[in-house]
Amino acid sequence: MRVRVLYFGVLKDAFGRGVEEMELAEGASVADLIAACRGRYAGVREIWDSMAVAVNQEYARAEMVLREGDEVALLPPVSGGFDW
Amino acid sequence: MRVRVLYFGVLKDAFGRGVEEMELAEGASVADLIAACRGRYAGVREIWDSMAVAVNQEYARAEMVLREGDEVALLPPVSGGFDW
Amino acid sequence: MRVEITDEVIAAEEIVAEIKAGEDGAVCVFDGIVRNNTRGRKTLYLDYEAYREMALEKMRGLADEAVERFGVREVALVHRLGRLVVGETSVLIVVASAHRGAAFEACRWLIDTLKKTVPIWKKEQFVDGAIWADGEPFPDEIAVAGPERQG
Amino acid sequence: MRVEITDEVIAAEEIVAEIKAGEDGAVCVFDGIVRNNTRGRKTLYLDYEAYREMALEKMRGLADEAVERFGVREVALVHRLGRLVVGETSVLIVVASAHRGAAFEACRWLIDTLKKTVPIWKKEQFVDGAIWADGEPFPDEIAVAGPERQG
Repeated sequence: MRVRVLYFGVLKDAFGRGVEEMELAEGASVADLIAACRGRYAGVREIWDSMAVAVNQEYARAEMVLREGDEVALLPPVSGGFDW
Repeated sequence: MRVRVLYFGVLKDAFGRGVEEMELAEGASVADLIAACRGRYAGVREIWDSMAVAVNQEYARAEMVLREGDEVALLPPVSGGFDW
Repeated sequence: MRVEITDEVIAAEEIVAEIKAGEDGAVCVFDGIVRNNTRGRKTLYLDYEAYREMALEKMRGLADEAVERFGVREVALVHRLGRLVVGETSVLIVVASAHRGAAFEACRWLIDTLKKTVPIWKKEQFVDGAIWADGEPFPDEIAVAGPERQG
Repeated sequence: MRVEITDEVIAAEEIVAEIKAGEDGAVCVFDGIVRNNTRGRKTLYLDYEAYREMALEKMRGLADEAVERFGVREVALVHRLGRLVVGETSVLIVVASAHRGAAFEACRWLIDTLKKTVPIWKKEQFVDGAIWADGEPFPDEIAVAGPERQG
């Protein structure tokens, strides 16, 4: 199945793009998608450990199973809770 | 001795004036002055029980002894802590 | 530090604009305005009066203390006196700080403490009469118990 | 309820003026502005970006929840995106209420929750380089632990 993946913030810079189509096995979960992306980007581990994922614009758990056509956004921590 | 007494808020209305000179015995305290004023105004007791007094523009305790020429202000509770 | 008691309309935009500086990341503003009712009774206007010199001195002290206690950079504290109609600002507090936590806490502390300790009173004019607004009791360290409570 | 994501300068005075109504006694405003430094490093400008549709939807949800949780009358919540220079407002929150306690609490809750849960990021341009600002970790109910933490 195909899903549409959106990257934001530091991930967008890392991947050099904001959006791409990805082919995943049927029954793939959010965790599977993260694992696939993670394999392609040797960035700092902390980002992957503290990110959130939105599926169709709602925050989703790692175990959520994806479906054809889903919009999956990989979200680094949002802007600066301890900054101001 | 003479002191200058200022009335504010509900007390100003009650006494029909904002300021007057008062003659007090030497050694009179803030409490003595309140007792004298209270005798002249049969208003609601709660005001007298919850007011503050400033002597020369500083909050003063009941036992403070007054001196010739002091400016003594009788202050009802200030405006509406639970109002907004 | 801008601490004022005024008989004029409070120029909120000007005060807020003036206070901001490059090192600030957060500005918290409290705008106390005349409400159209008190406990359901329709308000026409309010008359504010103060023990003016003492009130100004106390407000200066609060502004200094806010900077010291909360580590905020700058504070403005302006109270208006006289007759105010519904919708008008009676008190404006502006706090500028690098961080938002301190700005909120200082702003809240300033209005709470002002309303308990600064000698300003308001008389509410309703359609059917006028009363001096019930104040919150003074804090213990300020209140002078009446003679009957001392015995 | 005025909830917006905008690419233009935020018209703070207009938003504050517009929100006030006769039944309000208190207005609390939070103005988040671009600071000239982060931990001592001089900032030139910030670039804000968002997952725009989701961010707007989340902000609408927060505004509704603030009214319900704190019983305030009205809320405005506006975030700007794009390039902002020092001193400009990135986020403006205005809460109007009959009483000040609720106004302060709702305003504080809105900015704290917005900064943890609304998908908006900022890239800081310093004189000597640029970084995506470290964000606060997502709350547990939102964070997706990476695969390595799940085993």
